Amino acid sequence: MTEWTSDEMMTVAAARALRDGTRCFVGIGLPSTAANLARRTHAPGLVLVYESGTIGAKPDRLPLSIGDGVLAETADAVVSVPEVFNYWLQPGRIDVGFLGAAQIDRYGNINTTIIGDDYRDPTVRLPGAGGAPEIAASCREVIVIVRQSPRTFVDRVDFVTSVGYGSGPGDRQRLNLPGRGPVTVITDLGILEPDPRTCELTMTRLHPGVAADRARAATGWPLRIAESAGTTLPPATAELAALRALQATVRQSSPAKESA
Amino acid sequence: MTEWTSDEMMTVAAARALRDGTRCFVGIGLPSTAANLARRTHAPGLVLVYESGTIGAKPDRLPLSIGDGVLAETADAVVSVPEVFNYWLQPGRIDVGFLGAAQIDRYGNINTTIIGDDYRDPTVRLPGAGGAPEIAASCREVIVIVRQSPRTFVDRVDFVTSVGYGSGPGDRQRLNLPGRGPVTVITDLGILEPDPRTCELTMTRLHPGVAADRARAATGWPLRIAESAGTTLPPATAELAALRALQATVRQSSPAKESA
Amino acid sequence: MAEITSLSDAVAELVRDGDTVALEGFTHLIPVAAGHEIIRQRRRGLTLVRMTPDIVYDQLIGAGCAARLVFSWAGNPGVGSLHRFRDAVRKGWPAPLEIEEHSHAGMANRYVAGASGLPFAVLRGYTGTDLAAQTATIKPIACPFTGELLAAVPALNPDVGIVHAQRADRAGNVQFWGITGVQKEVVLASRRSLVTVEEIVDELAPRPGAVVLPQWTVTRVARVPGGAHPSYAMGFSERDNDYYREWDAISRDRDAFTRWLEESVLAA
Amino acid sequence: MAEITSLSDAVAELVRDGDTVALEGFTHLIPVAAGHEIIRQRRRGLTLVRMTPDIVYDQLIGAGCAARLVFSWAGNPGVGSLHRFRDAVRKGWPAPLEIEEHSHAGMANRYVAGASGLPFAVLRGYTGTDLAAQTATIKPIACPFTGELLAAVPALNPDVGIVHAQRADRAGNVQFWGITGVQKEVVLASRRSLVTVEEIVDELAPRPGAVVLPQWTVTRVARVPGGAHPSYAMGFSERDNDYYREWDAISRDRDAFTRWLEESVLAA
Repeated sequence: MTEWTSDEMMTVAAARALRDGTRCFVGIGLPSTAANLARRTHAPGLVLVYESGTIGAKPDRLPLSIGDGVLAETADAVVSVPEVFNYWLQPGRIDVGFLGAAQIDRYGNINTTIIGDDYRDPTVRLPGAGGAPEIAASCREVIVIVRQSPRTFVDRVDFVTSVGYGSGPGDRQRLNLPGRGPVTVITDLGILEPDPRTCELTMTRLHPGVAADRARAATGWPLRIAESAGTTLPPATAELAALRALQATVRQSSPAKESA
Repeated sequence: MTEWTSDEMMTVAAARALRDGTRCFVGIGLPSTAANLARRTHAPGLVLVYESGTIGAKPDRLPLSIGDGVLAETADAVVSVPEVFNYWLQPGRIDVGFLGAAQIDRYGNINTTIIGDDYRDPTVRLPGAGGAPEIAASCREVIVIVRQSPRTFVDRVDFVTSVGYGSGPGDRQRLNLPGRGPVTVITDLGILEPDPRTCELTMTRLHPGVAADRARAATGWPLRIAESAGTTLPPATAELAALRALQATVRQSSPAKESA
Repeated sequence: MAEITSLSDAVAELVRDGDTVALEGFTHLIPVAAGHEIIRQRRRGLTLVRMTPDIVYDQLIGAGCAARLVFSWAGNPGVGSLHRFRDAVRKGWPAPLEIEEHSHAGMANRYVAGASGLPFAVLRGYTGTDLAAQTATIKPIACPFTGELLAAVPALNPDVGIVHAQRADRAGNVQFWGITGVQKEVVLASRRSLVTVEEIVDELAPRPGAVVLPQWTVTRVARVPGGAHPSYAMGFSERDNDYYREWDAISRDRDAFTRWLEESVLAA
Repeated sequence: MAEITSLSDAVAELVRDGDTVALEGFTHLIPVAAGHEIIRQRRRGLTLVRMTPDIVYDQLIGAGCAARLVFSWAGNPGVGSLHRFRDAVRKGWPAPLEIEEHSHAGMANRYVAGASGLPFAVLRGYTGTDLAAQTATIKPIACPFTGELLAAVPALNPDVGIVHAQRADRAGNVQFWGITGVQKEVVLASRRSLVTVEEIVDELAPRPGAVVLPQWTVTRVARVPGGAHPSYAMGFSERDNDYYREWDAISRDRDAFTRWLEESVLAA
């Protein structure tokens, strides 16, 4: 049997979550790796849209940044940054928004702004919003990919950079947010989905070899694990080979660490 | 001495009003002819902007329409129609707006919408606004080129499609219109300019051979003729030759009548 | 998702009686053949939207397809008036025509708002003119930061947006160049869209100034060489200026128009 | 009207203490050399504007040029945090740094409003987030037609807009292609503008995807080959990913940073 890392399992699981033909707004780092893996495996018709304005990019290697030249060279269309937000993201043309997070809470709200309780004097200053608030609002659905730990999976985010389900059922409707919100959160331990009744993120799948207690210990709220929760199918040989070949394209073009 | 028509005199006078290097928003018909004549005579560096989105067009023949291919082929940049209005006209980047009129009144207001006093049941339905209201508002100054007759030069336009000086001094400021308004009106009989005190269009120049009474008779309000009013310099041989060569380019490419 | 079909199938599937339909193309690339197909399929009660209604809209109006016109400049460019449009507005022939009138800047921004998923757009426009009093879709709006008053216009989101382009590939990705007008905006703003093209090619080679619409933004593509006549498709055809001039005489007279319609459109 | 000068003359003439200055370039074509020239000329009290403040803004902040930062994503892309930015925000070293924080969509629309001569822009943005409570330049606005509430943001009109482009001609017309970001908007929105270019050519041959800025929209052009390093200029250079990675260690430590500044910028 092939060996794999938990990051590889996470990336493969995220790639699987993307159906072929889907229009996907991709952030750099793990989302971009997963989306490019999907394009190389089961979803060759995946449409990748990057906030740099590259629509339908078909990179033959992993892009090193959101504005990598390979995206412009292979895109169906390259548009300005205002246009990508106004004409392409805002009207709900994108099926899936693919986000990372520094913190995510039990209702799928995302923080990438500050750690601490004082915006003017934070414990940690994070990069900020970027495209995330409008991706989280406007895409038909959102997939989050993030490593699971008590520091990251918190009861309530210190700062709502991007809205998930707010404080629970009905909040997205009340806020008039057009998209469905975060339907899947993929971590290195398993997969979480919002409970259809309470909107609380609930573990619906654990990756092979991950015990329920480990997932609970990595979560900053009393984590519910669905009774029906199964085990993620381990990465297939072909998936792993494709992922490793993809990551090798980075090492070839530069030794830069690919994550943000 | 060369013979010329009053339309030729008018077009030459309009061309002369354009200084070299000026950025000029050009409507089709007489304004386009005059602007292209200026480019071929004293103002080779005139920047022609057409509402079709062609910026810095350098046509080698008279364009037959506002969207003539020769404009796109020779422009510095071709932009979308929303962009030409939003990024180029609206912020006041254009020095001179060059307009025609179906009716113009003593305060330089322009009507291209309807003749008659009932918008819902007009005597004559005209084409409408097109780009004119915003050209008249946003260009640093406006030049109007129009044949003079009592039907056209009216005391008060039936419909204000594009604002000149409204009902007199201070109106443009009150309306917060950024440009100076119509600084010159060029006709087949002479040239009118707003009186600096009253804003009323006043004849400041008559074309050669045009008597003051004829200009008065062609005007629907008691036309003031400036005491200092002189006579327009007749078209020079070179101007006439350039104009006729320009118009011959139309006859060569098509027999269509070039005016709107 | 763009399906490549015949023009008649595309119009039959996309355009319904009572729809709001926008045919755009700014002098260049006017989708005239698609307009004629709408006439042949005898659609009725349409709200027709177009910045510059010209000959093809005169024809649609004269053929009785339209109940309403949303526009900013209605004329026969370089020639004069639109006689079928005037007859419909003034005499209600062959059907009464309501109008909703804007400036070019207003119409262009209404499409931008429509393409952007916004309910309205803001511009410096209409100030001091008589248009705002006649057009309910022009309202004042105050800047929340400076208090300055500007004009607001509501988004245009046609049921069907129709444009003509130079080419598409076999997947239905569309490419056009030259004067590109508001064509991208109208396709993105519309619920359904039809693009007629000069040719269908294996691959869309990049071109200076070209706009590409990915196939998933277009509902139907139909190959209609010359589909912009009497306007032009840069690189494929020249503008037929005689046609514009000759239209004046044909359109002045109801009988001459009706004969033209029978012979040139309905019998085609 | 664009004048072609040296980079040092251009910065000396255009950038003044206390100015609002925007250096744009979305990953591609970042005008880094111009930023270093601002550091060398020891400008102080600047309001720095940029959607994605990255290494060059970390350097400007660390060098003490900035009093205020208007931004939407501040990080070292693909690597991590901006340590000079963090140090200025949290410890006020070498000078306190006020921040005004938006999302990308908000910043992009602020430039669009600036380029359009409008006082504000409207977007679907910020709803439900904590940003609006911290940022005075985000306000609600109601659609005058539907009543729907949206977000308004004020126009950005920097005193100086600075971008890097592939080339200009001898008259100062500018051309750039690839990922074009918000560069057109920032030049059009700014009172004065500087474009550094890889090369100056006799004629700007049309290119697919190229944006052209006519010379009368640009104040100064300076030829600075490699002026986007460590970012890239498509067709001229590759992104120097090592530089981004190595910046992390240099910028973590005030002394290491100060040494780097002396050796790599001030002595250059």
